[in-house]
Amino acid sequence: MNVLIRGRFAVVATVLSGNSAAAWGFRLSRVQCYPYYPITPSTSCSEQISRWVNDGAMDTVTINAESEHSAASQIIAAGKSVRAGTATSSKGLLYMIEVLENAAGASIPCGLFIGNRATGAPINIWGDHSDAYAMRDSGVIQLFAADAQEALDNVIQGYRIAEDLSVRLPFAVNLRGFTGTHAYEGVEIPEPADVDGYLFPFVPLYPLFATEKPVTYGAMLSGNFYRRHKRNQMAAISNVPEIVLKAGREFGERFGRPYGLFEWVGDEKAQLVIALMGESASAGEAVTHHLQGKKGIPGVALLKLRLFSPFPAREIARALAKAGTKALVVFEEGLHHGAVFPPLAQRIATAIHLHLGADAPKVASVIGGLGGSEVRQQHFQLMFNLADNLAEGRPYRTEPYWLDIEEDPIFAESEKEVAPALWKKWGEVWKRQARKEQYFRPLPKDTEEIRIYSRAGQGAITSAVGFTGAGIQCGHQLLTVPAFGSERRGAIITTDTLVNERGKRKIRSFNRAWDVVILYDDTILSSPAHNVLEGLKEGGVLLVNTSRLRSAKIREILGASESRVRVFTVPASEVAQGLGLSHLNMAMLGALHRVYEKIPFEKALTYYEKHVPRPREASLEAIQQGFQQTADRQAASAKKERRFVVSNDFLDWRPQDHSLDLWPSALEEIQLG
Amino acid sequence: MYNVLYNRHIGPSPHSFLLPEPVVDVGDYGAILTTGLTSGHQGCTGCGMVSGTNQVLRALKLTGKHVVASIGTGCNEVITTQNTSCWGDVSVDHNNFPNTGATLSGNIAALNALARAGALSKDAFVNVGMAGDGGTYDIGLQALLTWIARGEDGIYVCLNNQAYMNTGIQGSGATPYGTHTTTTPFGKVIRGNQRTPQYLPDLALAAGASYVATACPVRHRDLMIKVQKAAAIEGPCVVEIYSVCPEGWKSETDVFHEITELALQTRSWVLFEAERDRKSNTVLFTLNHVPQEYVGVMEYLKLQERFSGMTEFSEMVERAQEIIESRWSFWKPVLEANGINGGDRAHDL
Amino acid sequence: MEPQDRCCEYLSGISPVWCPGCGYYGILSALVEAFAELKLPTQELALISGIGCASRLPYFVKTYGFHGIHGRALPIAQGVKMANPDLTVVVVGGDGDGLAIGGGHLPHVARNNVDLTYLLFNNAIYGMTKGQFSPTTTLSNVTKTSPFGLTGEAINPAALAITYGATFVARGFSVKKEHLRDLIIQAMRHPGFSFVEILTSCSSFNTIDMNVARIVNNQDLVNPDHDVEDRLAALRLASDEKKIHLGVYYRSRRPTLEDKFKEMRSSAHAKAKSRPEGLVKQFL
Amino acid sequence: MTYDFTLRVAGESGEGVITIGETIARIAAREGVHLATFRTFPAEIKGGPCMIQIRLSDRKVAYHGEKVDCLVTLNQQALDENLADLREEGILLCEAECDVPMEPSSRTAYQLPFERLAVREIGSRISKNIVVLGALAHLLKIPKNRIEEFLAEKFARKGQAILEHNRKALETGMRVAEVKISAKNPFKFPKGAGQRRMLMTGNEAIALGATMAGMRYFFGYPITPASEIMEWLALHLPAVGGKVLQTEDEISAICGVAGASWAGGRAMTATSGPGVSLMSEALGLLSMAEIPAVIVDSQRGGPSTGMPTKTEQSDLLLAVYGSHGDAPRLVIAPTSVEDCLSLIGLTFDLAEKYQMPAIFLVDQALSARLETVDPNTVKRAPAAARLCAEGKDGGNFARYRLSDLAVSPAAIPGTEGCEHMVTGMEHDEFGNFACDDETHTAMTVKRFRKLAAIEADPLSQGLCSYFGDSNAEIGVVTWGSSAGPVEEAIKVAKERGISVRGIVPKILNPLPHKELATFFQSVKRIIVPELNFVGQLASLLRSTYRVSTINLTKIKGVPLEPSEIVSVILETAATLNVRRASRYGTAR
Repeated sequence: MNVLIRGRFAVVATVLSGNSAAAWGFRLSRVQCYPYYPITPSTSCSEQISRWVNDGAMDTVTINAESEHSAASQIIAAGKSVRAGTATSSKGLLYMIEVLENAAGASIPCGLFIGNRATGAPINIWGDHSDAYAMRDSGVIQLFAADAQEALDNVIQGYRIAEDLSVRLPFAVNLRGFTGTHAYEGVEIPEPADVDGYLFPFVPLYPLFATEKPVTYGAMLSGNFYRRHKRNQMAAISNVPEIVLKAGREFGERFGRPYGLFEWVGDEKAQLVIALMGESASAGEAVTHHLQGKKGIPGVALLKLRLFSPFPAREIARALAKAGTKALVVFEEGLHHGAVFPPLAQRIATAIHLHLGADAPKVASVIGGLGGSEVRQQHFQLMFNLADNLAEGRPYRTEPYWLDIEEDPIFAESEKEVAPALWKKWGEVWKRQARKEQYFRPLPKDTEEIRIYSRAGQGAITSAVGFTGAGIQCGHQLLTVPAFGSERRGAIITTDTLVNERGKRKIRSFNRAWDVVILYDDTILSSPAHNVLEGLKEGGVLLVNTSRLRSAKIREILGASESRVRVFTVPASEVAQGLGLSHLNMAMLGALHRVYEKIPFEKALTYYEKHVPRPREASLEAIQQGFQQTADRQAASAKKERRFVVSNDFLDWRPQDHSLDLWPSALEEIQLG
Repeated sequence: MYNVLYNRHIGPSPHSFLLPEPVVDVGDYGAILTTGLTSGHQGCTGCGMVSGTNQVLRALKLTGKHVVASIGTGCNEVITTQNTSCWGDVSVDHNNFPNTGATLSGNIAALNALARAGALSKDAFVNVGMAGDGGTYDIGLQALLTWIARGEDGIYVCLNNQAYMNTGIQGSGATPYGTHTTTTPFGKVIRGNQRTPQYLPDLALAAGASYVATACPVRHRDLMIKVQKAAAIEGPCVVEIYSVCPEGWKSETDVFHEITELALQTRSWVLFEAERDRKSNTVLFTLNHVPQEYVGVMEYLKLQERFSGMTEFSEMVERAQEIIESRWSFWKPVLEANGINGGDRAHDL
Repeated sequence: MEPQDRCCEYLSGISPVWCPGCGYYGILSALVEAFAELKLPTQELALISGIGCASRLPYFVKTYGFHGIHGRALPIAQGVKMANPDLTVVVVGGDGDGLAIGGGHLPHVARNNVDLTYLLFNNAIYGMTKGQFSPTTTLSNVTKTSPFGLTGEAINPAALAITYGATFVARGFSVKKEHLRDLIIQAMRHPGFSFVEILTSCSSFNTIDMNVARIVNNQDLVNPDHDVEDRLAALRLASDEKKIHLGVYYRSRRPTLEDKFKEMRSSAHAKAKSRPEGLVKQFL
Repeated sequence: MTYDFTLRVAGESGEGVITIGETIARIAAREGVHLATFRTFPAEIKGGPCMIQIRLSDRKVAYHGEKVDCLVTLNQQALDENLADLREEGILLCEAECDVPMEPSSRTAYQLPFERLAVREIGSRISKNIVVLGALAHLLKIPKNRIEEFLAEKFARKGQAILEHNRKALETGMRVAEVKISAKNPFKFPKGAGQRRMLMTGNEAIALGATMAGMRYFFGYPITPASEIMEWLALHLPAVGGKVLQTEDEISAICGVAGASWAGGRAMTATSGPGVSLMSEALGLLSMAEIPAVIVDSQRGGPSTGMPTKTEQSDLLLAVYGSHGDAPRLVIAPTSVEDCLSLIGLTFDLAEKYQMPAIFLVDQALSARLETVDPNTVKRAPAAARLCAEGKDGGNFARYRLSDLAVSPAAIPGTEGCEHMVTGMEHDEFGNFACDDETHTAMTVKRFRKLAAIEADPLSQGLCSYFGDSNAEIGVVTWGSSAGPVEEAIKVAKERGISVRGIVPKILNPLPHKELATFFQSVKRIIVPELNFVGQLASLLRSTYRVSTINLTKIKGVPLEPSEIVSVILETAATLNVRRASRYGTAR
């Protein structure tokens, strides 16, 4: 949801990652059986839950399953008696699909949280929707969350929907891997009592552990029984949209955040609409708000789908008709594997064809964001431009477009830009397409951004999350997204933090224009793969942890002038060492406050007193010293300085030459004898 | 690893050092009051598995607990839960083929959760997992062994008819050496099943089971004692039941008893049980039956068509006999302690 | 303060340059712990060394240090001790420095019984120059300069020291650090010339002669009832082929060089005036 | 009244030739007579020809004289070898049995049966030399009681019997001389001529001078001709709290000096050419580690073992440059025994002040010759000390601190807070090894600026002695013991009407550039006489000043003789009036 307004209950937002928010969802839903099996990127959700269980904060039976297949089997078995749930991703989900059929078939309302991640070969650990698409026919209800708050809310609403007597089906809440699961942002955690009032305790319909009425699940049914059973199952899933709306409305009344089947962002009357699901929409929202009402831009809107299975075809069709949409571009992070369109586009196309017939808007499909590829703002500018071409009736492709493929761009002026084979196929379309400049005006930068280059294991994420928490406590909206992959300790990783002061509208997309760049290690300066000045605003700040390089020397290494970058240094390693801390991240946190004043240091300290890692006093001291010892003057060198500055003429001194040439003499050279 | 301890006593024994008092011993011929499966299952005539299931459920009834069965796909499931048929007063949760162990684990967790929530008392119920030899030795082994390794309290019964019978007699992990099956045919070059079975009791003990036993429906007294013990003993217990399958073994449907007796006499099936004392990490092995005189394996093979090819080849029969002797050599200490050496004098206590 | 805490008081802050896995690290820490145990103020300590890996040790210790020339650590130390008897002088050097080029000085400093402690790091190789054989290289160890075997029989430093009349001879092993530390303490407390041969391996160039495993397997401590006064028994221990005995071989008391100079001074006093001017009379 | 009388006593080593010479010299010195002596030693350990020549004069004499006024020979071989040196009117006193070649000369020869007299009168051949002494006493009119007094002192410890023998032998000698020797002798032994003088050899002067300069730690190894220094010190240093250690070799000696000096004492060693060669590596160490030390090099005939008992001046280049690398050191060369006594103290002062090794170059002739010395040269007090830090540096004491000062403060081991490393490796200011280019250049500059500082130091001014008149066109430059013969030669040349200017620099590294430069400007020819083959001082002067020199090189194992120098002077003078384009600058 994009509106950040206080719930009726004064609930203070806490900093949570997407995974932790989902874990809170399970906790608040009082799930009673939580088997788990680790798989990136959803692991930390299960880790959080097992910490709570072992600390006695959550009354749940956890099972250390030996595979996702067993974990799913366990929630389906337990789901017959108690509320059960688990979290998984990618390949794990694929293992589960084999047994999830039984859950839907046996109408077990267990819950899943999926950290969406690419599936299949080649192996890729970053986010896209291919795992969610793989399970779409397993009979499980599928909800998509766009950020951590929605992940938490959707898990709670998931159980409410799934356990509804007219449904009784398993559900899954999807959140994009890393950009969603590992992004840290402010999340309001509802009070358990409130949630209990919204989600009643689990009531098994046909409990196994019933002394008087034993039951049999999973009987073998022949055709006659089987088709009737399946028909009932389909009937149950078709009830879901209505239940979702009811649950979403009640959630809004109770917690101040209403949910529906989808979210319409932008103009009421929108000729050009982009439909998509999940976290990547954050960049789209920024572009939509930027384009609304601009000259030469017909109404634009973003259709953020929440309920994917069952697909609310009628409601979507009606919404598009109401908005008078002429062109619809469906952006999705999954593949069509030979189908007409990838799943979302195919469902939308079918829906609007059936429900709107002739005056259905034109539909084009765009694939992007695969395997963690970045979904940037200019992608949406491109797609709105494409929609504009569709609306004008220009020819367009009847197969998916691709983002960020050099030889297959959306718009191409000449043959040279594209692969010859493609020109042969789509040359005509390209020729008739028009790239309109009004879509590509640069967006305003109303957020400030900080990038940290550090080495894995240096604790950069902990410090960025601490900073985010402090910022939120001061009333701002912050988002921290670490970018890491299968790096081992020591490799260079980045952690980006976005600060939105005005907090009017939640912004979750980066402009990649850094106000502050922080180096946790001065050797990163000389790393060929990293240009630390790239993206740094003119006159931006470069904060370096070093005790041997002076500011002037760093500028010299970077070949940057004083006006290009203001360089600050802090001997963080020495500070940490002095305090016996194994990490220098706390000192760097203090230093960040020195160079970036937007988050006042004193107010932040009150937050840090409660949230710094152990040992607390040493960490707080490190923050203080980091703050004080940041300087842009010469870095004091601790090494034993040479006392006498050796001047050149000292070095050039040589014994005096006394040869005869220097003075007149009457000497004559003669040889005797 | 664990220390091996031999019980001098040979024969079924209701006593166990893990239990405060012995279990109910129905004796040889007493009337068995309880009922097992409701009538109307669709098993083949002469099917040993159904009688095995029946006796297990009767034994569990003796313990006075309600049974919740997590069963895996296989003959036992298919023939007992067709459309609306069920197991009588036993709740059945058939989940899938490879995850009997996992389903069992899920139900045990549910029981714990409910007990923790005060909805019911834990010892009113007993969780039992049942699967065939394919669902136990092959596709379900991972779920089973990790269930045992987690030390969850319940029983796992394997109805071993030594092949995938439900899908038309394909070779499984439990198929004996030399057996003809559709996937291990007795060809001209490769004569029948080349593998020797991997023996579930050894795996279960290695995985940390508290109690392991082998049984056969013909010795119903011994079987029911063992099932009761398995129910009473804390921790994961595994019972493997010899299930005659005329269809798969290509034998007459009325030789159920003769085949089982010959199996015992030729020692190709050995009745024993093993109880683990976790503190001292020792396992007490008790031999429950010694044949009066050792009969050559040929007698056993002759009754079943699946071995017909093998009986022509003396070296294969010798190989089968070797397998039996090597397994039987494990009991040498018990036999010597009881003065039994070879086939001269055997007694069945 | 615990001796260990006071150890770092003796470290100079320059980190050792020895190869990783070198036995000298053990010896350095044993030496520093010995200093801490003896509670010696750093300014009353002088470490004299020649050239070689072992001779780099003084740089890493915060005391007075003299990094002299190859093989001449002992005579330099003798001069230091003569001019400044209150200093506690410790000489460190390798087997090449001490027994090859410097071999000539050992007998004389020993028989002069100069009150100093000589630690000979015996790794049976020239390490600094990267792997030439040294006087203590044994077996048919192939080195860069003995590709086809050695020319001479290996020297047994401890036995040599005993025959040279050193009044304290011991043998330690870099791996047994505590034992080595005690040996060094005894050596420094001994008035007169104390010689400690320290077996150690050179991880880069010689893991054959002073193979740690071989030493560990057949070494044992000198049994307590060995008579340290009996020089022949000490010699037998030192030159035992089979077993390597670790501990104090020989210890006896003899007037040190300083004592002799005091005697000379008193007898000279008896003979003549003590003021320099008194010397002039003989020329008039 | 002026007198200048040269006496030479020659004979078999062991016959007491030296005792006769020493006794006369001692007695003369006590009478205030100026003395210059020269003696030779046989190469053999025992026996072999040897002689001692003493020149008595009322003025300071630098050379022991070419021609001899009175020759005393104790055997035939001595007579044959030395007769040529007897002046025409000279007196020969020899053993009776010798046959004296009586060619027609105005020499008068007296043959006395010393041997027979000694045996018959006193009963042993040993007292033969006392009999000769008695004869000489009569010849030179030396008062008998002076001799008896000296003999009593010298043989005091030998007991009354010996004293009695000596007295009888003396009387016998005088009695026979009265009979045999007629008066007619120009020299009359002076009595009470001046202030009583000290008489000592070069080695003794060095030993005494060093002791007076505060040297308390001597390390030495026996080597001819420097052993006497160690022997004297071994006997006398302990009394003043010093320590003498005879080491196993010269290397151990110089290292002992390095250690003792670093430890805070003034230390010294004395050796000859072979010793200095062995010490060259340590010289480099002393220079690099900036440790003061004094090394006495009594040069002998080289190279290698060479002629141990013969004199030569062939170690100069070794002294100035000896050691690998640029290793600066101080080189001082005394010209006389008195110089030895006074300059050794100055050498210690300069070495300590500039923290560098110093080589005190003497040679066998100077080491061995007896010479009278003005007693108050002994009273010289040490004029400089080592610059030491007090230890207030709080733990990071920079021993080799670079600064505009010539030297950086040292620290005596034992001073609190000044723990530091001295090392032969290139080092930074704290003594830690540092081999980067800037450090090496800076440290080398630091070490060589010392020589420049010494040059400007008042202590090292006035270390050149001059002879002859100042506007001569012929210049003679020499060093060390050759100064005596040059001085003599200049006198002779003057008599021959040729004006010659002589300069003898006593400090050879750093050379006294100003004084030498002005000297070279004032002359047209430079003659450089020295006792080595390649002309080492000449090559030093040529390389430093690029002047052309006329080299007079002699390597006969004996000092230069004035006549040899005069002949070169004459030859050079001949070239003076020949006009020749001057290769150097404009002719004045």
